[in-house]
Amino acid sequence: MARITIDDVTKRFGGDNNSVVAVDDVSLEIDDGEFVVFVGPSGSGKSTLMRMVAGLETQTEGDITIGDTVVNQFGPRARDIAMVFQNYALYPNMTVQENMSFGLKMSTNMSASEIERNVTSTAEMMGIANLLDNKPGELSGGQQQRVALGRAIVRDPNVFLMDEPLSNLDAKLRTEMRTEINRLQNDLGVTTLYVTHDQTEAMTMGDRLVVLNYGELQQVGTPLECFYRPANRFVAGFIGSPSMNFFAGTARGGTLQCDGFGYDLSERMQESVGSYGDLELGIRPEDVALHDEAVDRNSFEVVIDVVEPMGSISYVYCRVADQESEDTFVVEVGGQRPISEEQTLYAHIPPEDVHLFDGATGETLHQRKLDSDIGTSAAGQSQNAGASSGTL
Amino acid sequence: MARITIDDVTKRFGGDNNSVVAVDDVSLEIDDGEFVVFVGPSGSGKSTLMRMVAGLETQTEGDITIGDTVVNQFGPRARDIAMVFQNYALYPNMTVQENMSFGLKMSTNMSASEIERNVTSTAEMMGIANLLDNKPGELSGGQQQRVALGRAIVRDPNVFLMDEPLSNLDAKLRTEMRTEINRLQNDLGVTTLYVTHDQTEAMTMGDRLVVLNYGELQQVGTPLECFYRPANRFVAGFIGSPSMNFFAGTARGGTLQCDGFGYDLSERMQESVGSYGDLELGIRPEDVALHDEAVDRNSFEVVIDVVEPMGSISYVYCRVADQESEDTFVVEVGGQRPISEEQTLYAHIPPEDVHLFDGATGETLHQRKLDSDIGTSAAGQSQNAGASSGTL
Amino acid sequence: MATTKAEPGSSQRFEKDTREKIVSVVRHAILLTWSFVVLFPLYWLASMSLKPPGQANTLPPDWVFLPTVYNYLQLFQRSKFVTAFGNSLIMVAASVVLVLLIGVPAAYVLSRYDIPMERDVLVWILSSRMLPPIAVVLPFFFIFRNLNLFDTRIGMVLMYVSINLSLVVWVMKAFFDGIPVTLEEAARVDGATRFQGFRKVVLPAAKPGIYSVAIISFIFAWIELLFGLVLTNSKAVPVTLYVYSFIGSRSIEWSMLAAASMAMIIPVAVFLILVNKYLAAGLSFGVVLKE
Amino acid sequence: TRGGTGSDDSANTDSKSDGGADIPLKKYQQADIDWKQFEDSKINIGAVQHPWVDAIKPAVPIFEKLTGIDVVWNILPENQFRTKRQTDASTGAGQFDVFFMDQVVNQYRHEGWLQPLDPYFDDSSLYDESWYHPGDMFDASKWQAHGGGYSDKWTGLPITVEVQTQFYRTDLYEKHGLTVAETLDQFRQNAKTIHEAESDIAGTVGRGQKGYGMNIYILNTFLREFGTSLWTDFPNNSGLDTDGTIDAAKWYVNLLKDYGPQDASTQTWSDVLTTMQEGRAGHIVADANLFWPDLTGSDSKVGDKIGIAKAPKPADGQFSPNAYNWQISTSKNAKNSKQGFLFMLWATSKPTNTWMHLNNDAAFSVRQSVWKNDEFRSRVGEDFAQITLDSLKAAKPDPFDRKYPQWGQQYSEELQRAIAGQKSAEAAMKKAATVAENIYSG
Amino acid sequence: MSTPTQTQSETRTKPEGKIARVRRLWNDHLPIWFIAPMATVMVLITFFPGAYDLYLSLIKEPTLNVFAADFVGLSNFSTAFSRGGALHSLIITITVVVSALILESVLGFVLAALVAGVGSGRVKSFYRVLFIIPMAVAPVSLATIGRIMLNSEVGIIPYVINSATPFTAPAFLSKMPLLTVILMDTWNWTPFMFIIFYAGLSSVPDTLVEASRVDGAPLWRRYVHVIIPYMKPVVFVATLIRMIDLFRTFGVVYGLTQGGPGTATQLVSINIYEQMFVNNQVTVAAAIAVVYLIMVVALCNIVIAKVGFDGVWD
Ligand SMILES: Nc1ncnc2c1ncn2[C@@H]1O[C@H](COP(=O)(O)OP(=O)(O)OP(=O)(O)O)[C@@H](O)[C@H]1O
Ligand SMILES: Nc1ncnc2c1ncn2[C@@H]1O[C@H](COP(=O)(O)OP(=O)(O)OP(=O)(O)O)[C@@H](O)[C@H]1O
Ligand SMILES: [Mg+2]
Ligand SMILES: [Mg+2]
Repeated sequence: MARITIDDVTKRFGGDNNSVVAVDDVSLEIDDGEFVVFVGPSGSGKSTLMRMVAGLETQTEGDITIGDTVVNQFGPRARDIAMVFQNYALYPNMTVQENMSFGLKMSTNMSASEIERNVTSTAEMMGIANLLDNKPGELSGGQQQRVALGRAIVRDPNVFLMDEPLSNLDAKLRTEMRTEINRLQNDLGVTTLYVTHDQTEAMTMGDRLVVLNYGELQQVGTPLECFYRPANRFVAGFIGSPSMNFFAGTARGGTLQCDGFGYDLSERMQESVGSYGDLELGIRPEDVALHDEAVDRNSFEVVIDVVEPMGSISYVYCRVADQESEDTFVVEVGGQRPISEEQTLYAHIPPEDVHLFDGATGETLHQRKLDSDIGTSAAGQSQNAGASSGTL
Repeated sequence: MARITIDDVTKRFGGDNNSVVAVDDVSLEIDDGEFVVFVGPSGSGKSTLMRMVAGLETQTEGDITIGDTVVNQFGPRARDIAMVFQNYALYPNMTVQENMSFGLKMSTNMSASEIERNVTSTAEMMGIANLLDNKPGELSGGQQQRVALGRAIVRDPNVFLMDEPLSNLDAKLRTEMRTEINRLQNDLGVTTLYVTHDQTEAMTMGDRLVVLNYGELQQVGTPLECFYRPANRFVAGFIGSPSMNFFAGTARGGTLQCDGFGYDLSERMQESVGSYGDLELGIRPEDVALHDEAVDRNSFEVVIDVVEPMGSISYVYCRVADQESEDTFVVEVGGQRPISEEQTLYAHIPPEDVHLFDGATGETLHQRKLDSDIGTSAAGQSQNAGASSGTL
Repeated sequence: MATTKAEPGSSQRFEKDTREKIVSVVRHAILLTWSFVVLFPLYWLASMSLKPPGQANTLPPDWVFLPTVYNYLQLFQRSKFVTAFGNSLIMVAASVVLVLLIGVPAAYVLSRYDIPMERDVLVWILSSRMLPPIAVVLPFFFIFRNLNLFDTRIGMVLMYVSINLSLVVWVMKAFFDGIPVTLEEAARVDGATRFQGFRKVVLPAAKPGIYSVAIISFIFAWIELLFGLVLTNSKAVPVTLYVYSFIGSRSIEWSMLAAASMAMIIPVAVFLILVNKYLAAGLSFGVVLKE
Repeated sequence: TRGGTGSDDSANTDSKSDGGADIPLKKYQQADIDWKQFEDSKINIGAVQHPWVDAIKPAVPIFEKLTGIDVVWNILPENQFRTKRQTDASTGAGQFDVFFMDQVVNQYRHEGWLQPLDPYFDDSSLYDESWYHPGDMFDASKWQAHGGGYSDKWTGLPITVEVQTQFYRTDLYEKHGLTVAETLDQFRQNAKTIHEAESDIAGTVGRGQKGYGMNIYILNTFLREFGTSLWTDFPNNSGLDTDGTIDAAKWYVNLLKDYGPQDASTQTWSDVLTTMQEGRAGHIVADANLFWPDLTGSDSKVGDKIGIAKAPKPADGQFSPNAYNWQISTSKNAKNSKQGFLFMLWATSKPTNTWMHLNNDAAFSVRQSVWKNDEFRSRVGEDFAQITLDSLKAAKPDPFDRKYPQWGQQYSEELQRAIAGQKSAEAAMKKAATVAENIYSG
Repeated sequence: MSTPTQTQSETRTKPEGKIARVRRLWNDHLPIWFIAPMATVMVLITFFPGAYDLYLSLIKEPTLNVFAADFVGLSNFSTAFSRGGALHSLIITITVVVSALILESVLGFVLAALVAGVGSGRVKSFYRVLFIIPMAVAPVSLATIGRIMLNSEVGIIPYVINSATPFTAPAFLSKMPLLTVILMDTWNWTPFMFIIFYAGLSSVPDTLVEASRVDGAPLWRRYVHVIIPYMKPVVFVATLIRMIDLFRTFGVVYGLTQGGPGTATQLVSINIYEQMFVNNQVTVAAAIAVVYLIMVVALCNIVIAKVGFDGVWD
């Protein structure tokens, strides 16, 4: 169990002149027992950051502390961590039993019988006790994933590192394993770093999310903070599926003029915005309402492009009727509501759900209203949010 | 363009004594221009069925007809089909241009310039015109996928076959490509068979779903039919995410006695059920309501196990308070509703949304009510539903 | 937290850097040592070939000397050497082509189709390599005389094929095992016949394996001596035999021998450099390759 | 000439290669032989890479002109040649019409692979005794050409002879005030002096490598000089475990072990030669006179400091150096034996032989007349010629019985073991004797 | 229902011309056409010489006329072992095979691992080409030049050892012939192991290595427990092929020592050579060859059974 401090860490790959900055001056504190999820687009440096914690890469600048020790000069061997890899990285020549014992044999002085006891009990916990004599090649994807987890757990390390551990599984298994990892981490209380680019995992697993883009830290906070109180346009667009809809426009005299429609800014909004000119309005698909007729000035006519029925809900892709471009935005509607393509409707954007971003920097200027206290209380402590629980 | 008929087709692998039945007596008609999606768990025979249509496997029994020709004896070469593979199967030594021309060179007498014209126009349509001189190894996953699609499209075949073409892409790209394939198929109108085990793809892409399990046909119908009018417990559980919740119980005197609660069967239900004893009650997560107090006799006390906030919605895992087992069921609630773990609430199952299944065979006995006409009209023609559109 | 950050941090980094440097120094020290072990005899060979006759074995050695191409000029003025060298090049190259033509398709079939008793077939194929050439040269002498293959280039080409066939089959079978079957299936669906799929899709994908096995086959045939000795007379004499001619029963022409040996290394080195980049991927014997 | 393996185009010879020979055809035409009877045919010659080949090749066009027979050479180093010859003979392929013959002569004869030449000698269209002058040949050579005494028919015609002599470094002898050894003790003493006085120079070198033509060729001289012989009672007693043999072996082994190069046991002719050429040895124990051209040639760093003397002998022994002849023969299966015989006759005839020795660096004549020829003596040096002639006259060649290769090989292996220090000379010779006798008895 | 034949036709059945028919025949039976030439060549180069040697080993005097042959049972075999030194040469061969195989494998592996870790691609290429070159030196050249380089009087290697190191050069060929032969073969053929191991190493997934690092395994254990087992197919095939090649080594050793001093380096192949070409005991040579072939085949089968193809090609 350990606290992890990442202090002004930068990682550059390649030679001096044409180097790639994979991680750019990131600082982060992770509490003992906390479950932190790294998210970000491909190439944003998630893996690199985690691998530096593991000791598999050496940072170019900055310090990494695990527990009370600066581990900069330690190899992975000395850091007492366990890692779960995307492709499991099970040793193909060893049985499950051997795979799970390997770490203990290598890094502890435990007697063989002690090791066996530990492995057996972990295997039972993971429901793979009956597979102990099989080789990885004989297991299904889900079973392999369980073994990989078990191999990490049995070592009882200071820190778990997991790099997209579920991405090779199919949807059903992924859901199952997700809950399992969550439960395990709760039970074991081991500090855990977890990389994913799956929305659901990001939202449901971690105590806190760390959002990265181009190697830079975008936001650190609970999943709901990131969802409801995005620090900038990037986070707003990245968290949530389908993505938040953005409308670029220019604020002039209390109205935001977008492509095809104008939107009256509420007083609260005008306060937040101040003198900014170029803005982006953000609204989540589930917050837009589609009506048969215009309900107020903030409604505008849209043409339905595609309807994707998902069962209980449908995603409706709409095009603003008067706009010049072909862009569409998404609206979530009830699954049984009959909407057909090319139909004309009126979209309504409720002022309380609107986010506003600086058109140039993407910085958040205005946040939506919230019924509960998720956002307001959390937003302030965003950077240093403790191990708050994932539920409300 | 062609109609495909699969007639009592069976495929057995392996020797006579220890053979695996991969596809078990499947019959299916696919209309000209239709987009049919095969779904089912791993190993259910989806790929095998598709490969038999392609001519890459020979069926053990039965006939396959493409257009008006029985193609049993023809190799893939003679069937005029194009296929997109899960791992793309791009020819690594050829440029994109050559990859796309290969099929035309092999199967037509087109002149080189004609081929080039076709390839270029298709490449433009797919947005890969600037990659024509690259080798597949130099492309990203999404680009490779586009090339694979382009390679199939340029051949202008009778039939498209796609075996999990998107499963190697990440979530964002997958969404993008999904819409693209949909649009393409709409534009080209080529009969398409599509294998997936992704819920979203299954629900949004096809005109009809073909649900397979253990090589046997479970249901054929539009996605919404399969969602709202599942033919049996397997389909009900397989389609929809999260899965439908099932409660096993015994019907006695108008009440279904489940583990931890009793459920009063409505008259309509009693009619459907008749004399069956062992039943399973099915209810989708989004249809269950959680109240602070019991609302009627069909409410029962539940303890909240885990809450997974997803942003606009949360999944709440509940345990029936009085039940003996540790099983939980899922309820979908609004994302901003404050629910915490270990809290006690009352779940209510609205009778109109309930499905009932034969406890032994899994056959559907009772279907939910529907507001619109999706189910009722479609349910009757389930087996032979035509190419109805995917929207309502 | 900020108190003890900069100083120890940078010094630790320094230490880590030095550790990595030490690893790298040790690595290169070992590699250079072996390079020396490899190069020294080659250097000596080269220097013998560049010294005037009679100075080849002088001790203490003239580490520095005025190199002369005299020996090479002599060598290439001997028409027999040029003929034998050309002979060998042609025969060995032809044999490599032929052994690939025979072995690669067979390996493909062994990899892709269910062959009864596959293991035994593979061991049998390997067994063709187990008898010392000396024990099989007489029967081959018979066959060759009766089939009029004696002292023909075709005969030697066939002989070289027999030396290398097992190697080609083994290496290529393993290589084909690593190429996804979907590639051929894609080709067949694209309208290619099985053969076209093999030729246009699978073969090019097998390039690393083919090049690797080609260079190794080339070397094995290039240095072959015994069959050349017994099965040729004048028309199809390989260069190895000619190299032998500098070893008289009375005296050895050291400089010429060295020059000829060096000349023999050159084609192999050129070939090696050409296919160098494929070697890493070509011989991994079925261990699935990283992309 | 055309065809053939090896350095026949210009190897070993600089300018004399292109048919520079100018022997008048008349010298052959005066013989009562129908040279032209096989015009437009072709013969294959299987030859060892040997100075004789280099020396005769320039003259071959004359033969071709004389007879209209094309000559195709196949030239290989000794070991390779043996392999090829054996393959040819044992499979009855008969690809060589004429080939070099050595210690295996009786083995080949016994297997029936060799064709006796007597019928050709009896054919008056092929042979003219008065012209050919067989009496000019050394008796030892003729004896070896009759199966080394095991046959009363010609097994081949002798082409070269070499005899045991000793070579020493005149400069070192002078420096240390040594006199040329006549006895084995003196020889050993001289080796000791040089060995101990010169740091980089071995006292002596000698062939220790196994092989039936290698180390035992030398030992056979000494064992005869110690008064014994090979096969004191053929095939019952090999003579290899007699006191004489053991003494000879002891002397030779100890000499090489004490004052020879470290790896004497593996040295071959060319190793010995190179060591001497590089000036790293005081003298050669006693080996063939044919070292002379190379020791004194341009490749030698000590070319002008080499002296030659008769081989030493035990103080009370009889001087009888070993002599060895190459002969050329024809096989039962050869297709052009008659043509081959013409070639043999021509090649060993007086005009050709004399020409080779006067004009082409040869120094191995089986004809006594050459050794007495003043022009030749002045070319090769008076000492060399005289000592060789004297030695040849006293020479006692080895008898090569039909299993000589086999037991000779094992005998030489035993000797090599002794030189390498793996066992004592006595034990080695006793073992060799047993092996040799077993080979005939079992 | 109709049960289609296993081989589907590639084209729709139309009236076909000659060429089309040939093409169809070619494509429909492709495996047969593909494997036939290989099988033919293999039958020729295995059965014929094998049968010939077996035949020779059973008769008294070598003759091609089977009816005239005088079969003598196993007497050639007993001669091979009593007087032919078959046992001795088998032992020598096994010594050489085992030690050279170990040396070459270990060295090849270490070098491959070191080269694989080199950062710069160019330097890597350089080592890769350089390390393969020794294979290209013909045995003739190697043996002859090797002899002179090792010569205790005029050889450069003893000279360098004597003048540049505190050691005295041993007499390589007479005092330590077996070791010299083994070292020479190591110089010559380590490249073969090197290049194959190198290829194998480049295919070990990085994550596997990283997993073992995280698991706390020190360097050598990483190789022993993770990397080498992963490369098992490569190690297996490379050593198998090299072993077989080592068993028939001839040229270099014969050129260096002719099997001597005495019979200290008399490999089976040299023994066969001497029986055949020196002693003219063709039948005994054939007997040794037969014993030897049986032994090597058996050994290969044992190795294959012990190590197994499992995990090699499945
Ligand atoms: N070994 C390396 N050498 C050079 N550049 C590298 C290396 N590893 C990573 N990079 C670069 O560093 C950046 C960050 O890579 P990283 O793997 O950390 O991204 P990621 O967020 O994990 O992406 P993904 O979601 O695709 O796994 C990328 O631009 C990548 O190209
Ligand atoms: N070539 C084969 N030999 C033997 N059995 C096979 C073969 N191909 C498929 N099978 C078996 O047939 C059954 C159906 O396999 P299939 O690949 O069609 O499933 P799938 O539905 O495509 O599964 P997935 O979703 O995993 O791709 C499985 O039990 C499989 O093991
Ligand atoms: Mg990553
Ligand atoms: Mg599949």
